[in-house]
Amino acid sequence: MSVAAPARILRSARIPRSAGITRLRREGAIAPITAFVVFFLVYVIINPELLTRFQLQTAANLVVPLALVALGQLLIVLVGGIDISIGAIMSLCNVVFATQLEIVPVPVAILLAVGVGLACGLFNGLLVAYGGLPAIAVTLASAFIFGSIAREVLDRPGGGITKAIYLATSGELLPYLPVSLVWLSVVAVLLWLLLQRTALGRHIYGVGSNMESVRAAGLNARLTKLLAFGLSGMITSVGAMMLAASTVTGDPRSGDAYLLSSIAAVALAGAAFTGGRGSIIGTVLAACTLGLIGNLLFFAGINSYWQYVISALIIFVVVGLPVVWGRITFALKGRRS
Amino acid sequence: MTSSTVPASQSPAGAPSGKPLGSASVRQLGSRIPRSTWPLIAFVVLFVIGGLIRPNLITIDSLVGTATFAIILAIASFGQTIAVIQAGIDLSVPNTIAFSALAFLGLVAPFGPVGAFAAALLTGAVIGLLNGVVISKLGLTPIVTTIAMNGLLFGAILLVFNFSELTAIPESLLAITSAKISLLGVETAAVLPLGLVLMGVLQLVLSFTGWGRSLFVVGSAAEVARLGGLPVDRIRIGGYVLSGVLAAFAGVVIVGYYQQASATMGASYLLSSVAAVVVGGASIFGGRGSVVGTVGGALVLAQVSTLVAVLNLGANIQQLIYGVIILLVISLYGRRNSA
Amino acid sequence: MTDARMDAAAPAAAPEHPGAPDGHPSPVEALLVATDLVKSYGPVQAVQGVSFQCNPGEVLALVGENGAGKSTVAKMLAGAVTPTSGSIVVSGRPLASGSVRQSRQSGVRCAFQELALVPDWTVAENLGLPDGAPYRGFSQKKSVVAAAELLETFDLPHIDPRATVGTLSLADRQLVEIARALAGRPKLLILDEASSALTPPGVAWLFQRIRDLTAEGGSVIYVSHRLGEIAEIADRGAVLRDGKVAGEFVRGSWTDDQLISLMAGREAARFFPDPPARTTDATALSVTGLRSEGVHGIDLSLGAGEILGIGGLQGHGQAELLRALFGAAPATADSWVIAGRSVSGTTPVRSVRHGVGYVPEDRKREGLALEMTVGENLLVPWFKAYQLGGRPRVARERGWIDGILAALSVRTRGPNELSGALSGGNQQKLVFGRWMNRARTVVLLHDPTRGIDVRAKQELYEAIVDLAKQGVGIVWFSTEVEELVHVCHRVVVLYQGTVIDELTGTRLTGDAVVGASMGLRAAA
Amino acid sequence: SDAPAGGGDEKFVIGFEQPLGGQAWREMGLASLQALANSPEYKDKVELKIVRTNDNDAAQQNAAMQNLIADGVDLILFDPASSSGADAAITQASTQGIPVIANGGPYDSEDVYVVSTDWATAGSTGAEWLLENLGENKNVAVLEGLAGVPLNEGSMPGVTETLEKGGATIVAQDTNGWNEATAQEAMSNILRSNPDVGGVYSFLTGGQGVPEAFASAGLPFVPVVGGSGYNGEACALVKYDGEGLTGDMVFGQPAIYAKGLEQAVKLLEGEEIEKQQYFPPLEITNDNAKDYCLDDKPSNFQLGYDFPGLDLPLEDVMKYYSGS
Ligand SMILES: Nc1ncnc2c1ncn2[C@@H]1O[C@H](COP(=O)(O)OP(=O)(O)OP(=O)(O)O)[C@@H](O)[C@H]1O
Ligand SMILES: Nc1ncnc2c1ncn2[C@@H]1O[C@H](COP(=O)(O)OP(=O)(O)OP(=O)(O)O)[C@@H](O)[C@H]1O
Ligand SMILES: O[C@@H]1[C@H](O)[C@H](O)CO[C@H]1O
Ligand SMILES: [Mg+2]
Ligand SMILES: [Mg+2]
Repeated sequence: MSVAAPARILRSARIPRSAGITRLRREGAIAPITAFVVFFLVYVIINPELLTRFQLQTAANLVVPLALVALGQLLIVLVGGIDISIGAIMSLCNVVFATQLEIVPVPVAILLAVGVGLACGLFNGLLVAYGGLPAIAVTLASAFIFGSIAREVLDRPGGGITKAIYLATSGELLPYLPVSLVWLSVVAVLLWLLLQRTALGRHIYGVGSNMESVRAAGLNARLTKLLAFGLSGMITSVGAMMLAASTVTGDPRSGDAYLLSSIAAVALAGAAFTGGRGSIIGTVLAACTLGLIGNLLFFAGINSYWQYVISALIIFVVVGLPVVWGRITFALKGRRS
Repeated sequence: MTSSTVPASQSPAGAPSGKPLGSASVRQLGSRIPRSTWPLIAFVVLFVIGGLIRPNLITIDSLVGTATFAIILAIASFGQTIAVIQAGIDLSVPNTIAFSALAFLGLVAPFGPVGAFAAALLTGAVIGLLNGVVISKLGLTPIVTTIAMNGLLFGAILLVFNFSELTAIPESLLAITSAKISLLGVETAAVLPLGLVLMGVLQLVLSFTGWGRSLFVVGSAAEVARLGGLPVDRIRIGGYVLSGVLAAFAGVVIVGYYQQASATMGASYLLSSVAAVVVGGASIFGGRGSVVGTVGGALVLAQVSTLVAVLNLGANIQQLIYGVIILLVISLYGRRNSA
Repeated sequence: MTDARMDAAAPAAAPEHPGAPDGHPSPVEALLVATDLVKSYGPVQAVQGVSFQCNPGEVLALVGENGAGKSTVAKMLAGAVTPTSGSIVVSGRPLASGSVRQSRQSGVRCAFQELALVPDWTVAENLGLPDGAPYRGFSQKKSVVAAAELLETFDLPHIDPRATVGTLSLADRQLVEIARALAGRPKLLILDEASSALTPPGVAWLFQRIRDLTAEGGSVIYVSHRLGEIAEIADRGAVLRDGKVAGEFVRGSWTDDQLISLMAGREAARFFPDPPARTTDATALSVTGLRSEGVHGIDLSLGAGEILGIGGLQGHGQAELLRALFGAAPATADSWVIAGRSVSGTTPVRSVRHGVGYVPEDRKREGLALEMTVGENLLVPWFKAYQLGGRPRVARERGWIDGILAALSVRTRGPNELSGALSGGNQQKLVFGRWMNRARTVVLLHDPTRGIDVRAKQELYEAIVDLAKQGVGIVWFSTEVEELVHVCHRVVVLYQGTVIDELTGTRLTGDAVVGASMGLRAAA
Repeated sequence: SDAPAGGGDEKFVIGFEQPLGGQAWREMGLASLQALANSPEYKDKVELKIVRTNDNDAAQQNAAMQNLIADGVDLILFDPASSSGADAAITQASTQGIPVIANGGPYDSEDVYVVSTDWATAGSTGAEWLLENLGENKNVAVLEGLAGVPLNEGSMPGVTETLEKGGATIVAQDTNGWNEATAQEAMSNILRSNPDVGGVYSFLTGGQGVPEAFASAGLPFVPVVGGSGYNGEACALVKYDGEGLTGDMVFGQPAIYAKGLEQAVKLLEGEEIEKQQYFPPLEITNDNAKDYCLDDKPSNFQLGYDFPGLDLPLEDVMKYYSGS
């Protein structure tokens, strides 16, 4: 037995690539990735034009805000919660950004928007982590609060978004390379580094997996949870700014649509709503899939009302298949062994 | 050495301020008073506050008025309660409501009120069955399943129904919902007693039948139920079927009371049904909850809207205050660890 | 309240209590001084003024019945629970209580009774993450290497550092938990029933670790119900009863009976009842070629009223065997007969209907609905959709419920107390109790005496024997060889998922069981 | 934009983008649009491409409009999800010489034509009517539509200003969410604390909910402004006329969509059309309610299926009504 051990140390010293795959599988990312690839192929077959510069940019600007908010939702789901107020947070950051642009320099406006997102996240986080209240209840209430603050800040669409800002966020960096995708990648990679390559990131997964164990291990479970909420708020604010910029307007109701769609994206990403499992890549690709179904139907010439039905079926199939497959293989193993 | 017991409040320095000192005693109290009465107490407090602001708010009629809107929300939230008790959630309530309402109106002409009513409940049962099967047999999480189902239903509503052919609402339905009746000399809409009776029946089922209790076991520890030999899947599916039927019932009641039906008529119940259940003292993690509590939760929500209306601060600020009061109420007894 | 008898028995070790309420650490050499510790959970007085001390290099045992307060004391030392009052002084410095981190930093580490590992973390993450600041980089590679080395130094090479903890057997999880506590080379190591899921070799391994630690001047607080282990490893000990110190003892100055009566507060002797004489040779259960995850073709035949012991080392298929027999895990068999009924397979629902009962391994996850009352937890298998439930049902079944609570002397404030408020051992009793006097033909027991006190064990033995007397066939997997040898008619020992040996009569000895577990088939 | 694209057939390809589907108002608008497009006069001239998007989401509307551009339509009609959220698509369109018409609601941009109801007037006309019809009691309750939506924010300031200038006092406010049920609940809440209001202004909804609230509170009716043109509102005026309900339902006809199409075709045929066209809302009062209340239609049947000068027959419109 112990003879085998040094060998293991060697093996583990250079973790085989399969370890990454294993982690992706454990985090439920395989299915959404596959789904996206299939979806993308279908899309390109039905509408090769997608690969034209113009359509790429259109598609990118459509999915990037959703992808970012979905990442914000993912963080909350990872610590075993759910954020009903995420749409309101988005609206609030959106209008703060848009209105501040009329008064202060762009970088300051950005900082303010991110700050507001952080504040909203911490507000929810404090009540959940230190107040011991369920996330769904807290965010249900704070959704009303943030939403009405947003409408106090800006009562109707408007604000100081300029052409320049549009180009800087939603234009093209290089031909065929929409800027919005670059910003999304930056956020996604940073978040990935944080979740996979820092202790705090692992704590976040751990807290969702079993809060009591994390605390018994001497880690500050509550602080970790609080930080996850704050981080989520910041990422949501980035999504809000991307939305404001790509629509060239601030809008106090712009976030409303993103509550259910962000949850749906996280769901399609195969994350566990009990916490502790979920992947960034899966979430981003899930958001792209859901965000583009409407487009696909348009080019396929199908009544757009079908998109509600089709989105639902995709979620059922993509999230359901791995489970069924798992059962089958398990049953088979049971037979064989 | 003689053991000296020191009052709980006197905790040593350096202890984390995580749990407020009072919480232990709060929990003691909570354990003595049944949870389902907490929201009712909260309602009474809010009702009295209303009276202090506007004396004419503390009349019987005012109470009945609030209770009427509360009971409609409660009826729409009974299904949600069942789902939450079994550690699930039913986010397809909104479009189950709309679907059954539209189905009812569409079918009154061919099948008559009773037939249409039965058909509407049946649609709810089928929706619930699908939710239940996907959740327990495919093992998808309830949130995912029911959100997807809600979307699917909206598409179906838009594709299936021809709104122009919805016939007018049958008298018999009006008679059990919006019609004024007088109970013990109090004038009230028929929907109020209807809802209270439904509450009574459901509470009996939940507290005093084997099925009801099994639902709680499944909700607080599914694996325990399974290894105890309970038919977990059947219990779950049954729960979602009942949840769907109750949402469908709510759809018909809403048509009767408001005499309105549209594709988006359920939308507001997505969050408010969850709110009523949570404010009603159920644990969103399952294993705890009651329909009596849910009625209390709905009463609290309705009373809060009555209160904010009094303030006349403008619609938007009233929304903010609404949120704040909800937050205060749930922080009173919504703690995850208070059993 | 210290018991005079025991002090007399051990004058040398009975310390005149230093930790005066003002909390000055008088004797320089004392590593830990706990003074007047009190913990109450609302109305429940878990610990009511416990004082003791622990010197460098010594192993201090904490013993007591279920619910005596051992874990609560352990948790207070570990910082997981904030004392209601009292002081803890570690090597002269008062321990700011209520923070696990604080305790860890001042060299106090604990392996908890209810394991404190994160299921979705890998072994490496569970070993590596708790140390160091949260705002630092973390590399899977490095942590796996570190973990592998750690497991190597602690001689646990069979545990894969990359495995997700949730997938490990309870015993392996317990080993990881212990390794994590050892990793910090703690000044004070607290082991709260850390051996409860370990088999003899596992315990031997643990004792070696303890000796290494004490040799370096570290101290160990050892909580266990296994008096044999206490006798072997403990230098001194304190007996807890009802949250108070009922007495103290030193190595060699005590007998099982003394200790037991001290725990129980009355005379009680430790003994194993003999298996009852079999009245019939009817078969309750028989299966051939049973296959499942980790079970590779097992033939079993269980007679009515027979107590069949299952022996073997953790991870050789005992848990899987029981789950398969109950239908909790998918399984197939060439032939399978339950209570005369021939079946192709089974599910928990069918098993219970056919008269099978099962006491699972993990009481918290699989055994009890902690938010529900004691009474309803006993009734779980007996809820029928269309029958009464809830309080009226509990009231109607009051006789049966009280009977069980009495027979197993469960410490509870009654059928309507929440089962979550019971101590570990008392919870364990409920999981067994629900199958008593319920017309079972077969009851499957997964180490039901794990982590329960001596008196409770004897009550459980009696209960098991009673079941057998009523003609119930018992399949009993135990990690305590003694139990198998004394209370079972017959013992089959599993090795790598198959039956390696079947022991009866004269061949049924402790050595034979242990030997077979190691894979050696004793000569007939 | 004179020679229509799309190769072979000579039809104008016209895209219509509508967010927030599923509302009676919007379904009826689409029905009237399709009815006109398929009328003998237009059948051979136009091909419609209708796109609906979820919610009131400007991002989706933008993408959908850009998809229409990519698909090579000759002109885009859209009901703005926001008064400024479609600039990206509009810029794209104008660079490609595709005319864009904001249809239904207003839109602030030099680059678009507007064919919309004059919602601002809708607000003040109602307010003025209320002032004229108020009795001694000048205390009024105000129900907004949906806070934060341009339509609402564009009109409400005018409403409150007109009311207060006219000597009325706003004693209670809430929202009707453009939903009769919400209107009824909000009004009942208000009546519980202010049973003595002398009049009610409810923006673009509430024609049924508000009277119901008075009826169920057993209070005498007061003058009520409010309505999005549901059949039930007209019928409520008829039903309660005896009991002294005086009401004014001011709403934009959904058939404004058809009007948009008419203007679009004119434009594509090379005619000059006015850049900013605002049409007065339809007003139903006790005097003309009988002409609008359709007894054989349900109360949530949306009126305003026709538009002055188009003469769309009900049965034609009905052919296209609702999502099928
Ligand atoms: N993951 C962490 N990140 C940052 N600081 C931490 C972390 N874990 C522990 N600490 C520090 O150690 C202190 C004690 O941590 P501990 O885990 O005991 O939680 P606590 O604050 O004591 O209360 P509770 O355990 O109830 O959350 C914390 O207040 C914090 O300052
Ligand atoms: N969280 C809690 N809430 C209420 N009571 C509790 C809680 N934890 C423990 N208790 C009570 O405190 C007493 C001591 O429990 P503890 O777990 O320390 O006993 P123990 O000696 O470890 O027993 P065992 O040998 O069964 O583990 C028991 O009566 C138990 O019911
Ligand atoms: O859809 C909205 C609302 O229904 C309102 O009633 C009128 O304007 C329409 O655009
Ligand atoms: Mg213990
Ligand atoms: Mg702590």
